[in-house]
This record gives sequence, C-alpha cells and structure tokens, in this order.
Amino acid sequence: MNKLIIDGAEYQAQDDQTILDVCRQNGIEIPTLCYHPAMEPYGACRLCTVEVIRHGWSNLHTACTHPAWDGLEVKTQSPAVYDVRRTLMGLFLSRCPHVPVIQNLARQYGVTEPPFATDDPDQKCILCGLCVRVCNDLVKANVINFSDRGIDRQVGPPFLEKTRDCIGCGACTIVCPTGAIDIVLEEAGVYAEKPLGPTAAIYVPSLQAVPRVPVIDTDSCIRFRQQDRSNGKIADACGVCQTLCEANAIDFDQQDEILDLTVGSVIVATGFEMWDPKKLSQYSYGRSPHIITGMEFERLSNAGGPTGGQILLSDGSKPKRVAIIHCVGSRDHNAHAYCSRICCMYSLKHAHLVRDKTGAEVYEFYMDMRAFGKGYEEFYERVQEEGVTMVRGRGAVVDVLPNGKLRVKGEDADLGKLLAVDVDMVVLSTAIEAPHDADKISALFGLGRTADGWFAEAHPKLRPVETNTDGVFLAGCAQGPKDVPDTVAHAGAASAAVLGLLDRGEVVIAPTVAEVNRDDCVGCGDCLLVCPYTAITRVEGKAQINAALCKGCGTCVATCPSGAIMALHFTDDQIVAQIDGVLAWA
Amino acid sequence: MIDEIRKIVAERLNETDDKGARLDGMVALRRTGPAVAPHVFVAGDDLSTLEINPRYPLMTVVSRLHKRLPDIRLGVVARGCDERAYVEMAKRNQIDPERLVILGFACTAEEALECYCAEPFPKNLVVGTPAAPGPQNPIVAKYDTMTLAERRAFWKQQFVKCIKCYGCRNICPECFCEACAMEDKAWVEPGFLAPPFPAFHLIRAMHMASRCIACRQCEHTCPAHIPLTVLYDLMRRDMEALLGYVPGADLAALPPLSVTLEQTPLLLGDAHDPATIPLAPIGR
Amino acid sequence: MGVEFEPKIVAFMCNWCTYAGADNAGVARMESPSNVLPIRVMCSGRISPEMVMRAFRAGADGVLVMGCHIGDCHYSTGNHRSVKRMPLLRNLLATVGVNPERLELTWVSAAEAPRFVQVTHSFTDKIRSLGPLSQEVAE
Amino acid sequence: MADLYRADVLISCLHGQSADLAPTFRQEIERRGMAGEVRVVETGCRGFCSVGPVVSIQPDGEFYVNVQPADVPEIVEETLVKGRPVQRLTYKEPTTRKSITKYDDIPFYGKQMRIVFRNTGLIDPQSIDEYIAVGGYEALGKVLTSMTPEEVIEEVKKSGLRGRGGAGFRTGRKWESTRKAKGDVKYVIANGDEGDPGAFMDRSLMEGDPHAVLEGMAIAGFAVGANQGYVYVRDEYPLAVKNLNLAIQQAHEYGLLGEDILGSGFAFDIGIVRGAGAFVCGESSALMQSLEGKVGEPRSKHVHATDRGLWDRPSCLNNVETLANIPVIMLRGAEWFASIGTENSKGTKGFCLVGKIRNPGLIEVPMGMTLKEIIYDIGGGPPRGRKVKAVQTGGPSGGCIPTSRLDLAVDYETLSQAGSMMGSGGMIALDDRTCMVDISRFFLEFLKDESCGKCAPCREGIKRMLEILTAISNGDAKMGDIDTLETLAKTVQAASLCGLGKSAPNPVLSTLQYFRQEYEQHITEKFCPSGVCRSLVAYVVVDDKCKGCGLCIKVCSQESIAGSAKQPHVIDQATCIQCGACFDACRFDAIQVIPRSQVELLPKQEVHA
Repeated sequence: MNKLIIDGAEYQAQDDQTILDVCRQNGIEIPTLCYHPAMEPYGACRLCTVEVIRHGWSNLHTACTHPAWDGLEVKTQSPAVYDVRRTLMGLFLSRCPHVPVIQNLARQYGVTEPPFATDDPDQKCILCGLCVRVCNDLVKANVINFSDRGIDRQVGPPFLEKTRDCIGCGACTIVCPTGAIDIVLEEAGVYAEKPLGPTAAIYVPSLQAVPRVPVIDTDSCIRFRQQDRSNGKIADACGVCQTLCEANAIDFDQQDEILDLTVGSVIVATGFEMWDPKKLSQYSYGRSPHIITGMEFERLSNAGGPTGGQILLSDGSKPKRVAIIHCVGSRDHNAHAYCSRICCMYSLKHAHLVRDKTGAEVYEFYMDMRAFGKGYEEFYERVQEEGVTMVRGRGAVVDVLPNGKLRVKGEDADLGKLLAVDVDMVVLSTAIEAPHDADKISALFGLGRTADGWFAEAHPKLRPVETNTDGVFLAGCAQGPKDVPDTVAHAGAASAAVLGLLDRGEVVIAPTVAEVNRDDCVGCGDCLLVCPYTAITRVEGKAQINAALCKGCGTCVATCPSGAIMALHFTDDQIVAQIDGVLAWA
Repeated sequence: MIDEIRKIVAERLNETDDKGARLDGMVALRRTGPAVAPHVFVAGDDLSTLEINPRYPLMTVVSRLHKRLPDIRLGVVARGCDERAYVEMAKRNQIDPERLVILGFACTAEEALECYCAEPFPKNLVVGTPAAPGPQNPIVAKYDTMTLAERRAFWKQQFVKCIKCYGCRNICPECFCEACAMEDKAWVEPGFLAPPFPAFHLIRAMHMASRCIACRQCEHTCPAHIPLTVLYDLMRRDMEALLGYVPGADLAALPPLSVTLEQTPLLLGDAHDPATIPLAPIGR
Repeated sequence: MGVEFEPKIVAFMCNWCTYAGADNAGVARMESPSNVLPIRVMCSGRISPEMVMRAFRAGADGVLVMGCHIGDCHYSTGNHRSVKRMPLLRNLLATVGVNPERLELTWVSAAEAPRFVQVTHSFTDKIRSLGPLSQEVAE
Repeated sequence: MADLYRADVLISCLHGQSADLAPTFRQEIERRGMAGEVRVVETGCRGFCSVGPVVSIQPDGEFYVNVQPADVPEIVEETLVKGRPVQRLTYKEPTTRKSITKYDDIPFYGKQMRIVFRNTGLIDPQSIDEYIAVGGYEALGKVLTSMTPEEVIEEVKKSGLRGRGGAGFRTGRKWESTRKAKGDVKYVIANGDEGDPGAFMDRSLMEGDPHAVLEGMAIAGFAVGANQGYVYVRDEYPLAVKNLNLAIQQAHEYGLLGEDILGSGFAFDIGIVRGAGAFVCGESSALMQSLEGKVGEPRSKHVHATDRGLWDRPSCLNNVETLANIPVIMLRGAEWFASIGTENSKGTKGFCLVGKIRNPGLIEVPMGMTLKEIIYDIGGGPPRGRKVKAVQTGGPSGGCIPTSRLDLAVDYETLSQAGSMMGSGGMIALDDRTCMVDISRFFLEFLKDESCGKCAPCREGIKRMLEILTAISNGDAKMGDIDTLETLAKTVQAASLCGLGKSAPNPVLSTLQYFRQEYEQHITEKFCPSGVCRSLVAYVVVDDKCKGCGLCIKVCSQESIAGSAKQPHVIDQATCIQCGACFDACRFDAIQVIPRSQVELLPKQEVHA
C-alpha cells in the first residue's frame, strides 16, 4: 500500500493505481479530455497535469499516466498547474471555439475567448485519440487512426476515404468527449434505420418486446466475431458494453449451446422466407425508397417502427396515393407458380391501415380476391366500403418518375382497359417461399420436397403432417404456404401425431421387413454388403435379419442369388402376381 | 509335368509348417480305371494315380470339404481357372482361404486355345511355364457388328436346343446356391421345353455377372452344345466396361453389384441420369 | 402390324419417390398413359432382373424402372444397386437380340409429378413405335 | 590477408560529384600499370566539408582539396609516379594563403581530438580487415576473455562517459540498470536516427567506421546481458545501411558476431532497422515504438526503458557516437578517457559546425573547449567583414548563445545553464546578418512538421508560437505578443509529453533571453536590423559610400538596381524584394538596411535600368 500526499492530505494507493485513479477515488477533481476508464491512459491532452514532488524535486506530470508511488507529494491546484491548464485550454478553445465541453472547461480556467485565431470554427476534434484507441484497442476494428504528423495530424479511416471496414458500432461517438463524430447512414430516407432489422450489434429486438432487454447479435458483435469458434474461446476484443454497463448486466459467457438430445420425434417447422422482389425488375424495387414490400409496410406501420407507426414518405410527409400490388412473385411463371395464400388478406389489411392512418387514396391491384376464410369475405367488403379502389388485374409495371413519384401500370380486366396510376407509395405483396437452405434440412431428415421447394408430406390428403421418414412431422409453412389459423391447425395436428406416439410408449414398426430362409441361405454375404441399416448379420455362417433395424427396402431380396430372402408383403410371388395381374387386365 | 506335380504333392503332404502342422490332404484327380474322379490324397498315398486331365471344377470339392470339415486344411492341385474360381468363392465364404494351399500348374498352349482362355495359368504358379493366352472366341470377336435380329436369330437357334438339364449350373464352381432361381417357378414357368426365350438363360447370365470366371466348364458340359460362354464372355466384357470388375482377379475387390456407387462407381455415364449410361455397340 | 397397337408397360416404382410422384400427378389430375401398369415396390433396389424378365415374359412390351434420384434414396443407397443392375440387364437384352430400349431406368422424385407424366408418355410412345415384344421375339 | 601496396589513395566525400573520383583514379593507375602497387580506397568522411572532395595519398600524407576527376592524371603523374606534391591542389591557409601539403599540418585538424572519428576517412569502411588492422575488435576480445560484465560496467562508469545523443545520461548507470533489470531477454539498441537539420556526425560514423559501432554494441550486449542488438538508422542514409549490413556480415564471417563469439560462449547478433526519417523517432520511446513496427510516437514513461523498453523488455538505448567510444575506453582504460574533458563531461564530442563560418565541417573536440576556440580556431571565424552574433547549439531543440558568452566551455551542464543544450551535436554560427526572430521561426517551422502531434501543448503550442513569430517577422505583432509567446513557450516546455516538445521552445526562449530587444525592435520600430525580415526592411544605397562599381547590379536578380559606372547607384524600391544580395556583395558598405516605413520618406529617385 502506497501512501502519498495530495493537496496536503494523505491518501493510500495500490501499486497499479495512477495519481488520477487515486484522485478520482477520493473525489479530487482533475480535468481530463483524453482519458477514459475503459482504456489505457494516453497522456495526450495534458490537461490532467499536476505538480509532482519526489525526492524534493518538483515536476509537472500528467496524473493519468503517473503511478501513485509511495512518498509522492502531489499538488493539483498549484499556480504552475493552473497556468499550464489555462494555456492549454486557451489552445483548445482556439482550435475548437464552439464545443461546449471545451468552452466550459476553458471558462473554469478563466478563458472565455479564444486567445488565438481560429482556423476552422466548426472544428470539434481535439485529437485526443479516444476514438482511435477505442476502435483499435477495444473494438479491434482498426478502422480509424491518425494520419499525418504535427499540426497536420487528423483522425480518419485509411487515406481519409470511405471504408467498408467501419462496422458502425458507434463506440467512437460514445467516447468522443467533444461530439466530433457523427454516424451518418448512407441510405437516406425516412427510415433512419432500415425498415427491417437492427443496425447495431446490441439492440432491443422490438419496442414491444417482453421483457424489454437488449440482445447481442453475435454475428455482428466484434467480440463474438473475433472469437475462435473452433474452441469457443472469446477473443479479448471490444467488450465496450461490458466495460460501460454500470449494472454489470453483460455476460459474454452466456453462449449459444449445441444440445445433444435423443428424441423419438421431430417436428420440422422451419417456416418460410420472403421472396425478393428485386428478382423481377418491373416492380422497380430498390429504385425508390417508396416501393416497399408488405413486410416492410408492417414494420413502417408498427408502433415500434422507425416512424412510431405513422405511414410517412421519406420527406416525412404523408402519402396522398398508395398502390398495393397483389401476387408479386406468386401465381407468376417467372417466379413462383403457386398462390402464397396469405397476401390477399394482408393486402386488404394494409389498405385498411393506409386509409385509416393517412386517408390516402388506395389502389389495390388484384387478380382474384381469395378471401376464403371465415370472416375474410366480410373484411373484404368492409375494406371496399372504406373507399379502397379495387382494380382487378395484375399490377404489371412500377416506374419511378423523374419527380420521384411512382407510376403503376396494369390492366383493369373489368373495364378491359390499360390503366396507369401515379402514386406516392407502392406496397408489393410479395410471395412467400421455402427457406433457401431447406435442402439441408431435407438431407438431414431424409425429407422429400415438392417442385416448389416445400417439404413433402407423406400423403397430400391422408397424411398431411407426416413425412416419409418415421417420426418426422411437418408443421406450418414448412409444408406449404399457410395463414395463421391454418398454421395453428397444422401444427396442432403435428403435435397430436407426436403425442399419439408418446402416448403409446411403444413404436409399431412397419411389417414390411425382410426375412431369411436359412435353409436356402448359402452364406455368401452379399446381403450384408447391400443392407444400408446393418440389419443383417451372419450367424453360424448364414444371414440373419434384425427386424427392428430392417426398413424393408428389399434390396437384399433382389441381391440374394439363392432367393433365400423374402420381403414380407412384397414377396416375389406377390409381385409376380401383380405383374401377371396388371398385364392380364391390360 | 505330371511327375513333377506328383513329386511336389508328395513333398507338400509331408511338409510341416512353422507350427508343426501338416496338410490334411491334397485335392486332385485320381485315375480310377478308365475314368478320373476327385480325390483327397493324404500322406503316404500312392501318387502314381494322381492325374491332371481332364479339366474338372475341383474348387467345388474343396468348398464342400471345407464346409463339412471345419478344421480341415487342404491343398489343391489347380489350374488358372480353378484359382479364379477360388477367388470368387472365397469372397463369398464358400472356401476358407486360411485352410487352403493352392498348388498351381500351367495349362498347355493347346488347352488355352481350346478354352479361348485369356489367362491359362494361376497366379500361384508352382509347376509348368505359362502358355500364351488363347484367342478370343470368334463369335465374340464379331459380335458388335451383329444386328439385334441376327443376334436373336443366333440365340434362338441355340437356346431351342436346351433340354433344361441344368448341367451348366451343376458343373459351375460359382453356382453354389442352395436354391436356384432357374428352378423358381416365379421366374421360370415349369412345363416348357425348350425353356422360354430368353428368360431362362438371361437369369443365369445375370447371376453370373460378377462371378463367371471363364472356366468353360458349362459349355464343355452342355449336352446340346450351346455356346454358353459367348453369352458369358459378353457379360464379362460389359461388367468390366461398366464397373471395372473382372471376376477372379482380386480377392479384395468387392462384388460391385452389391455395393454403393462410392465403393464401386460407374465407369460409363452418370448415375444421376441413367439415360447417359451407354450400351455396347450393336450392328445396324 | 396392327394400327391400333397399344403397348403394355410394366412400371416398377419405388414407394417413396416415384410412386408418390405418380400419386401427386394423379392428385393434380395430370394425365399419364393408361398403358403404364404400376407395380409398387419399396425401393428400386428391390427390383431384380428376374422380375423384369418376368414382366417381359408375362406380356409386357416395355418395362420402366423408376426410383429416387441418386442421393435422395429413402434407404440411402438402394438405387445405387439399380443403377448398376439395370444397365447390365439392358446390355444382356441387346446381347440376345431383344431391343434394350424396352427396358428403361429413370429417376422420378415425389416432387416431380410433371416429370412422371412426361417420362411415362415418352416411354409409351417409344414402345408403341417399337411394336409388340411378342412380335419381335417371334421373328 | 590483404596484399601489400606501395601507396594508398584515400578518397573521402563519396557523395554527389565525387562519385567519379575513385573509378577515374583506378583507370589512371591501371593505365600506368601500377594496379599492383597502388590501391584506391574509398573512405569515410574527413569532416572538412568546405574543401571537399579531398584525397590523401598515404603513406606520405599528401592532402589534396577540391579534387575533380580532371585533376586525377596530374596527381597520379606527380605524386604517385614522381613523388612530389601537386601544389595547385593543396590546402591554402585562409588568412595567409600559405599552402599546406600534409594533412597533419592543417589547423582545422590541429585542435581536434579524434576518438570517435578515429578511423573515419582513414580506413576502408567496407573492409573488416582494415578495421582490425587499426586495432578493431581488440577491445571486444579483451572484454570477452578477461572481464566480467560488472567490470565492464564499472569501467564505463569510471570513464564518465555520458550519452552523446544530447541528454547526457550517464552511460554506465544506464548499462547497470539494464543489467539489473529482471528479464531473460534484453536488447541493446543503437540510435542512429540523426534528425537535426545540418547534422551528420552519426551518418559519417556509420558510413565511415561501422565496425566501431558494432563493436561498442557487442560490448554493451555483453555488459547488460543482451544477445540481440538493433541499429535504428534512418532510411535517408542508404550508405550507412549498406556499410552496416556489410560490416555485420563480415563480423559474422569472422566470428565476431553470432553464436559463441571468440569462443567465449557469448552470443550476440545485430539487426538493422530502417526508420522512415522522423525527427521524433530520435526520442527513445518513439524509436522503440517504431522498432516494434508501430507509429513512431512517444509514450509516457515513468518506467525506464532499461526496465521495460522494446517489446516491454529491458532495453539499453545508446547513441551510435556513445557506442563508438566504448572500444577505445575498453582498450585505453577509463582513466585515460576521464582525463579528457571537464569534471562532469568526459571525453570528446563531435559537432557539425555550420553556418556563417569559413571552415564548416564535422569536428571532434575534447569536452570543455570553449565556443570561441571552436568557432575561430577550428572554424576559421566568420567570413570576411562579418561578425559572429551567436552560436546555436543542440539542433532545433537547442538554443542560441550570444557572442558575449562565447568563452563558455562546451559541456552538458554549461550549455544547459546558458539556455541551450548539447544535443546531438549541431553547432551553427550565426553572424550579424542573422535575425534572431527569423532563426526561431526557422526552427519552429521545422518542429511544426516534425512534432508527432500526439500531445496538445507540443502540437498546438508550436503552431501558435510559429504564428506569433511569423506575425513579428511580418510586422503584424503587438507588444503583448512577446509575453504570450513566452507563456506559451514555458507551457510547452513544462507540459509536453516527450523531449521533443519539452525542448521545442528552446530556440524561442534562448533568443528571448539574449535578444529580447531585437524582438521588441521588430514590433515597436517595425524593423529588422539584420535585414532578414523582408516586410520590415528596405535596402538603400548610401550615395557617398557607393563607388559605382556595379557589383550590386550584377547580383540583383530582380534588375532593380541601376546606375552608371563610378556614379552612385539607385535601388528601385518598387521592384526590390529585399533579398539582401546587394548588401552581401557590396565591398564598400554602401548598401544600408533601413526600416521599411522609411521608404516613403526617401527622396524620389529615378531608376534607369
């Protein structure tokens, strides 16, 4: 334990403490600009200069870097210290005359006007290096650094050019003492954040989330991104959130786990993905901020969304005319041939919301209105009564006009005329499609898929939740497009099927297994080679089949040269009878 | 040559191995008056009756002895075709390689010629010098140029002679099944003679696909002189072209029809699209 | 040759892929030729050469063997055996002078109802053009 | 072993135009069939810059100055064939114009004492044999075979050797701290990052006698317990890099570096690290950052590098000049070394003597020699008609010492007390045509670019001081600005992070100390008496002194001067740019500097170009 005298009073300090640490701990005020508790002291702003007397020698040192050695005498308020700080604040104020933090600190040392000429009145950066250090030392993104030397020194990315390496974490803006750094989103628009998806690695999933706690997106978080995933070790990167969280609520050790479970049944409920309307260029998606998908409209009209639920254009005004186009990517041989089932009803809801929230004119381009559910048709009628203009015919093309307006062209089949409507906003009711990686799930469980990519049920009418793999069931849109009630019903059926298995406690296997006629078996072992389930073993020189392992494929039957294996329910005789039968009939 | 074989057989029967064990016997042919028959010679036997003519599927005898007497260790006086038969039989658990010593001898050039034999000597050659391979069967040689109609005419003419005696099957060292598909009424309707074209012979051909080691016993045996080995040689040729498998060549090679594409891939065409798998040439 | 020759075709289908595909084709009201006589087996690997021969013998003018695509086999590798067996058998047919086109092996998945229809149609057309097998064999 | 030769032709000053000399000599000697007898050696610098390129012929010691390739046949014919000097090319004593033939007789060298530069200019720096022939690596042998590290350190301590980089830290104590520091791996670092404008001592040493540095490092390595050394050289010194690399390679071949040196079991290796030429990288912590491959910026160091330096390991950083002293000390003993110099500053110091002086060059003198002796006896005093006004020592961070104090003895303490510093050895003679405001401005201009910019006082303070000095030069300043300047200077001195910033205000403070009146004159009278600050001055012809010789007309680049022969000339103030060339050219003091403000008052004169 070191003892030192600060401003006449004695204090105790640990070996690894600096003078500044001791002062802060004991409420002795020392101004700092380049210091941040989360980072190593840097000693660049020199504002924490104090007088240190050691072995009778008095010198000026920075409190942030000087160790709190035993026997030191420190003066934090001496005239020499005051003079240095005053001159320094004069220099800082001349550099950055309009930064409140600097103005206030300067005033404390009696400097109210910049003593020197100001080069750039808008200068806010004092080159304290906190942003550089947080980016390089803590975040380890290494995006910004100093360039040039001496009075030309400045902060920026390499060559002071835009860089894609910036991950937009904003740590630099948080530590910057003078507010010199702004995060500017490249894509202008109403939606200061993208309509869908978070922008930072830590975010509250939704304003309506319960409980309303932030989560760390480990794919975006630098600390997690840099961890060596092979051994699960977390890199010593960033951790700014943990350093700064006063509640100590952040625990990086809480990790995703891979659980090894032995189960008897699996329900595949992998859902759907939204089809990307950029694939059909006539909808101009991406060419105007006002051409949005139905999902983006949901985000826009959500009270937790970027506009607080208001339906606004990028300039903040309300749209006067909105077009909603059905069947974008559905019922279209250039995209998906099937009907996505849900779009008609959500499009009607969107029309209702636009009318309700903005009073804008709504043009709804539909091919057929599929309001097949309970109460659906009634809702359709209600929306019509709300003054929505229903145009029967595919909305064919969306053009972005030079003035930023959007022109929707299509055919009004009822009138038999081509139609063009200029609107402020277009909502594309896009198709839903099977997840892009459904093939992996398919391979994992041995599931079939229909031509449009959805998982195949065992029978379209009789076994709608079962698959051809025993114990694996489908629920919801994994099997095909469904709206919420249908999904719930389908999932209930899948659960019931699983429960049925659980309830029985025993599994009944299919009777279609193979059997060996040991008299005829010559023990050649070809059947052992063909069996994919290792259900066949050689016992006393002859083949024997474990019926529990056998799935009844019958390949061994076809392979056995001696005709010693029989596939129950698919015996040679039965098949021959069928062959003879069908041919006799034909 | 026969003297040398007798001498070596005598030596082998009297030899002891590292563990002091002797062979329990040597399978060979023995002259019995005007005929020859398989015989197990044991030490001290009179070997002057040991013969190597005519050709005889001795491995069938070995297989039966191995199955009947699980501890017996045998030697066998074998030709190249006997040794190839051994390979396919051992692969299918019909002979225990641990209990068999092959004493190989080379066929004569004349024999090779008669059998159209491509390899008239065993790998494990003890006596004799290898003769040059015999020529290809002339029918096989010209087969690719024959049209379907010509082929059909040829075989119909041959198969019509079949009296369904099963001699081809009975003599075949590789036909060791307990029950035979050619006798299964599901596949071959009983009561027809000659048997229906072409099912009867094709069923046997398919069964021989990965087994026929071209010993010619079936054809030699056939009382109707059906040139069965033409069919089997063509089958063997397709097998080698499509799956790279030569029956009798390698004890370690897996039976290709019983294993996956990873273990024995198709050499021609793409398994993902069977339409790409080519056929052997057909004359026009 | 009869003008109205309609071939009889035995189609062996595996339970999981082709049969389901055929079923889906039916559910979708797609038309497949009535010449095609389906024989359901659990796996294309179950189909032995004997069975094919038996179909021909029993009067089929053509035999279609259909199973899952390679890699999609419900039993993992059953179709690996078919894809080796059937080409050999086609060669044998050619060897004895029977037109090998009368036997065809192809893959149709459960999702490929249209393909099922297309395959059966084109095979039927082909066999129709080849004429009756009995006539061919009798020549 | 080297072959024996009858004579050696030693060629110095291997930069620039003299590059052709050696090939020309070799050609000529070859042509005359003397290739086997006479050897041409390209040696290092001899320091006598004003007369370069110089050639000396050994063993007789003929010394030729300003030698051009065209002179080569004559030197070969006369000196090497006929054995007599070429009078035309000998050195002429500036005052008496007497010809001096032999190197040893030249007064420039007379008062010098060459310990560090004992070999430069005399041996071929690319030959380890030559270094060994003059006693090289003997000290290393002695140290490794007969001394303990402690004894070596004791010897260095006794010698009183102090750091030649400028701060003057006691070398022995630094070694001792490094030796005592905890750690298995330690480093010896040679600082060859000479950054002062106009200084080239380290460069001459590394180019002309690289083995002396390497030997010193090896001894230091043995003493402190290091097995690895680094020489930090700036990349602007390619020849130094080349010669050092060659020397390291040769020392390896001779077993004088590497594993088990001289069978002693001691292993030491040296690497060359090239810096990109930043003044701040002469600062130890910045240098080590740069060595580590980081940006060369200083760190706060409350823990010494001897405990935690390069890669946080104990590191002993010495200037190359310091290290070159070591072998001599080891051979001749600490007492001998300590007998040279003053009480607290022992040995010799190399200086780069430049400025308004007759014999500029690289010199090495014993500590304690007065500035006067250096400037007048060695430097030959100012050029004709000029007076020495001050001497600037210590490079950009040093200070100006006025004429009145030229009897100061040159050592660490005395120079510091006078407001300047020893520095790495820059010494600039300033004459009465030097403006002290301008000289401060010049150095701050340099430092503004060379400050790393990390800490605020140095970065912002230098900028503001420079602004004030520029304002003073331009006549835009007010009286209070001098006080602001002084306050700023003191703050920068007190509050800066590293030595660069702490010493940056020295030029300002020392000139303010001795020449404050000159600053005030700039502000109150708007006049620069030295005629340097162009906005404040005008040049006029004093009619009664002008002889009408026309010399000024010839030198005027602006054609602003007119006049007939033997008639007083006239300067056109409208086109004159106040360069002062006429003033310097006039042999009759007929050109006068007057405040710019007085131009209006001059009678209108017609100028006829």
